[in-house]
Amino acid sequence: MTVLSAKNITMQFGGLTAVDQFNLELDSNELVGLIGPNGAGKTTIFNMLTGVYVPTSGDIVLNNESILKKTPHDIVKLGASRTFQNIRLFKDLTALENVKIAYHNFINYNMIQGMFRTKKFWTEEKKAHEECEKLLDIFDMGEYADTLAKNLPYGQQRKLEIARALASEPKVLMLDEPAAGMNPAETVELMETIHFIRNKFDITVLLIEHDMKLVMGICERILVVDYGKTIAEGTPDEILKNPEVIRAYLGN
Amino acid sequence: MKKRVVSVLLAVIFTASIFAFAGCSSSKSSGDTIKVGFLGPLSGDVAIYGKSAQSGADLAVKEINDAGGINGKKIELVAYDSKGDQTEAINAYNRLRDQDEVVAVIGGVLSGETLAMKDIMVQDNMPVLTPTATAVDVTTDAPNVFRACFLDDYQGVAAANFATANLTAKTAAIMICKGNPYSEGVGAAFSTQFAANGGTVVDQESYSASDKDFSAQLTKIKELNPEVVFVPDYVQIVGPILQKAKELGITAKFVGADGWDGVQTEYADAAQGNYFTNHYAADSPSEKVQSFIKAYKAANDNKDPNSFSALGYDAVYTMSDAIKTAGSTESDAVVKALNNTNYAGVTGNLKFDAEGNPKDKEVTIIKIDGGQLKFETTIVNK
Amino acid sequence: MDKNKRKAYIINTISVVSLYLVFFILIQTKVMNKYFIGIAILTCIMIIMAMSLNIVAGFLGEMALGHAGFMAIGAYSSAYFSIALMDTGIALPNIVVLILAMIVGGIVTGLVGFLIGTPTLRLRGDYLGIVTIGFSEIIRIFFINFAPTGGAAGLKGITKLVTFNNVYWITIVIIILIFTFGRSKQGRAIISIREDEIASEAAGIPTTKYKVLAFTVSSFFAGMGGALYAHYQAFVEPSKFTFMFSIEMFVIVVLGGLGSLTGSIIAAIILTVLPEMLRGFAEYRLLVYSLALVVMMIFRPQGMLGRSEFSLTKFIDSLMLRKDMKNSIGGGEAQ
Amino acid sequence: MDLFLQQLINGLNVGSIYALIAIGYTMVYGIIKLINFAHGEIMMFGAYFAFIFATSFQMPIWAVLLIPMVIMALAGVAVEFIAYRPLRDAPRLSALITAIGVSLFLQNLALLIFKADPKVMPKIFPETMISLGGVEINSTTLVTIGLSLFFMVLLDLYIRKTKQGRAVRAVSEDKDAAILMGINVDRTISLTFAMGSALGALGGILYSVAYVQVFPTLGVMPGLKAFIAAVLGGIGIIPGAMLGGFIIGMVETMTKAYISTTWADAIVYIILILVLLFKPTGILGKNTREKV
Repeated sequence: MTVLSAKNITMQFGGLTAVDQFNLELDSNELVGLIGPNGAGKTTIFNMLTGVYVPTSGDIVLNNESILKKTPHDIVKLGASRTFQNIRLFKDLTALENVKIAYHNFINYNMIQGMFRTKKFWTEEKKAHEECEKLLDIFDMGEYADTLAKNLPYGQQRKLEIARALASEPKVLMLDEPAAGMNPAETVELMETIHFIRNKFDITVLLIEHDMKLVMGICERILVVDYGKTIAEGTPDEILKNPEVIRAYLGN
Repeated sequence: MKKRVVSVLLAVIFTASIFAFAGCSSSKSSGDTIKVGFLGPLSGDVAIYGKSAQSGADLAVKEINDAGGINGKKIELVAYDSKGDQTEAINAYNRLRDQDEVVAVIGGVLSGETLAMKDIMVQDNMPVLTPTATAVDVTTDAPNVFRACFLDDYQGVAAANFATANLTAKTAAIMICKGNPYSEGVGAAFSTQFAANGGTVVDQESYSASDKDFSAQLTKIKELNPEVVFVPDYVQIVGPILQKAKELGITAKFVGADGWDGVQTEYADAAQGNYFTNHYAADSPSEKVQSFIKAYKAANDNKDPNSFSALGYDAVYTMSDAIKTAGSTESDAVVKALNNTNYAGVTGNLKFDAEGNPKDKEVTIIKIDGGQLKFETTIVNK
Repeated sequence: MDKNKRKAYIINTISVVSLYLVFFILIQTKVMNKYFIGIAILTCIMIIMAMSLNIVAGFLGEMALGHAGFMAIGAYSSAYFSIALMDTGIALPNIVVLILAMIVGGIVTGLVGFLIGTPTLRLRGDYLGIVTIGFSEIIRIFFINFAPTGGAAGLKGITKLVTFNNVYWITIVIIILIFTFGRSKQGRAIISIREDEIASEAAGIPTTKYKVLAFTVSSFFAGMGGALYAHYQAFVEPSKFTFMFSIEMFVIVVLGGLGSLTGSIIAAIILTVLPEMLRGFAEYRLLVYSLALVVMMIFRPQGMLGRSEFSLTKFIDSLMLRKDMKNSIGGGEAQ
Repeated sequence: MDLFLQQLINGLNVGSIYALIAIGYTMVYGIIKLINFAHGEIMMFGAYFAFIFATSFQMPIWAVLLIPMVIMALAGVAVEFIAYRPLRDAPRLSALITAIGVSLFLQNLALLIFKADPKVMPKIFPETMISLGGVEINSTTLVTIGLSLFFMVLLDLYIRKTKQGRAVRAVSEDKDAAILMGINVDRTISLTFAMGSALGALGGILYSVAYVQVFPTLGVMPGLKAFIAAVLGGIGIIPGAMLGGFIIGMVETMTKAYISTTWADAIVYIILILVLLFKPTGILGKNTREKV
């Protein structure tokens, strides 16, 4: 079943076409990689899929609903969440609070109940607290629950961002270069984590990377973009052999 | 680490200063002085009025004390700054009453601050004599609040009568400061009276207190060419208006109110030949006036007094007479004595009506001539 | 409610009540006269103003330089309401009239805040600051020209309903409400916008809605503060609510620490009481303020308390040298 | 018609002063992205210096104009060095609060030194009435407009034609790239403050001559209006500031003349708010987008 699809999306900035007629279909429980050299338009595609940019033309459908006119937070509600290439955590809040903020839409009490701390407030907050702690535990981050995000080690910050993205209970998780800035050991660990998440939460994962090793290691299907166009699509093995891809990465 | 030290230091300074000043701030009345409070703006934009009134009051206090004080006791004038702000005025008044335990208050100097304090003053039954608060409401429903000056509408009417009778003007334009009750009050009274006298108010322009550019309004007035332009406001606004009017070549006579006092020094050229209503005339032959001016100059580096000083001076004398007559500092007795005041002061004869306003006070018309204030005439409204 | 929280509640309740008892005894024994009571009342009002400003300036992290305008709306609308209510001749206890007037002032101001916030909150930083100055000045000019509330001469004849007794408890209630607001899911959402608006949006927070909410709640409480002010002074004048007054409130929040409610409380107390003590040095007051502001920004830009809260519980614990206290969030309902 | 022309000249008069002051705001904002609230105080001190030189020292006109400009240029550089430079990499809110602090500090310093009551600025330009096509114009007005235009053109030439001017533009465009190109950023920022402050001081002097007085809060209102002018024209863009200044001056005068004197300020604010809401980059500004 298709969870997220992009149909002929194009993005133009002024006269520059950053993404040209891009197509994408993600089935449920897939782990797909999106790769391409620097400046190929990967992040622009990502920003369109998450509602930050509105495509100049084309359509994006998430769970049978067009998201062209949706704001980023609507799209989160519809089941797609993301991380950022340059980690964007709530730095002065604790790890647990970071996750709780993304759990926002599952906490059900209104402002008045919150201000007067009715019973509803306590039960809902307790639920949120437990759920978010559970999520941190899944990432082995329970011990960091009360640590400010800015004081976490780099690798933990990456993991926290993924945990936060999962707190909104998405069907599609989009990771923007999650291995950026990591050493090989951390990258391996991250690969295992991503794999584990996919199975544990039964979700679709879309991964942007230019670290070929990471993508080849875990993705079932890979899309290669260059100059805003898809130049190849297939299994890791197929991609490795594709002459277009080799040309794009290594030049002629 | 350095930052932490600095912040700790800041905190310590703040806290220490609170305690330090809390410790030394209260000084209670002793047996042989009578404490009288004074409230007015002593800092900020309008400080000049508070300071002028205060210097007049100080002079009166000094004279009274030199002459033996009140029933053998010396007067001590405790002056606090209202900054022209209602909240500050109320705090300062509370402090006068509770910390300094004054028996009477001279003040406030401005209408706004006096109105803000009025309710509490009435509750306390504090004998209050404001030298210069001209707004009508200041004394309404306040049996213990008196004032030494005439009211806004009273001088507005006098100015209109002067314009019609003495300047034989048929047309007038008015410029008022929107946002300043004094200016609006005097302006409105002038407008009504001038029309009642058979004149026509051809234009009413306004500006706000922070305005400095009056060219748009004056250009319009120039076009309408009235015989008289009435501008009831304070010197620092009137001066630039007169200057701009001169630059634009407006020939109409400008008439103003008591806020003009002082315009002769800095804006002599621009103000030449114009008139305003005032509380007294410095060139009056009255011995009372001349001795006041002489004493004032001696005490204030040879500076000329203005009407605020004169009113402050009269207010202290009136209050001290009332305390003397009452024979005690009990509020009721002092208020009763104030009601029966009949005091011949620098600014004319002071008697109070039932409201606590001066009865039939003369309005002096002053002409500005060669940088001097010249007595023109006096007007008593019917 | 876990054990730590329960303890925090008990400690804070005890300290609030005992602080009240201290004041009560001081007033009864006349150690504290009307002058000190007046300053205490003003301090309470400034605490409410600073805390409400902190919702926008601290939680949301936006420049709001027009708080005086909101205070003016609260003061005028509540006073207009209470005068009308008194005129109907319905005899209600003072405290009921005051609370009704505060609610009216709060709702009217909140509504205005909502109307102003909806279009303007897509602006950021200094632009928003300038727009709030603009709105606040427009509000002031409006009241100067608006005859039904007395125009420039001000609104008179307001019944003085505020006493130290009622303002103390009202302030405590508002302090608690702003605290609980900050620690509810709505408060968290607003703080997340301050931390990173784009990430907040990506975490599913409808940021525009919460920005407007912060602005509305802030103006709601500012309106309540204004209502208290009007019913304490018994007289309101447009000239009180100038740009400088907004700046003064902003200075309080900055010195206390943007985002720290306890910091706002402490700074409000210091900056209201200190000038009173320094009456003789009035001329130097603003000079010292401004210098303190610059020095603070260069050496300690986060204010006295930064974003942390002063917690009585932790304070007492540290007094008792219990170092094993865990730095748990929400554990110390500070007061 | 004459009345309208007369009002037009009134508007040009105040507009040219706003334009001069607005340039200072816009240059500083362009280069360090800071609303320099203290700019209004720079113009106020400039006016006070001119007052002192004109009255106590009886200096000739050129000295009364130029010496305060030089002094305030140095003062502007000093303010940047002492208060803003330590915060260059701090959050923008901190820098802005500092700017407010500096502004208040200078204002209160002036209050202590010169006291609150306004000083009367002498007429430093010769006074005559000049008749131009049925409209009578005061010579001071003409000199004000002329001097403002002269200095604006001078600045424009300087920025566009000289090496230092190019450096200023380069740092505004991209500070990091400018460093790589070997531009001394610190010195360029100082230069910007110096030029902006000098023009601000001139604006202050012309303002105080045109409207007669010098007082400690002189800079507040014209400063705010000039800032609005800078935003209106597109902040960071020098011709925009000039355009904005003239527009604001004109709008203000025409509102006072034909609509309402008491609402004139409110209308200026409303224009500001509308511009910010519908075209936050101002009349001459280009749109930019935050990078994700």
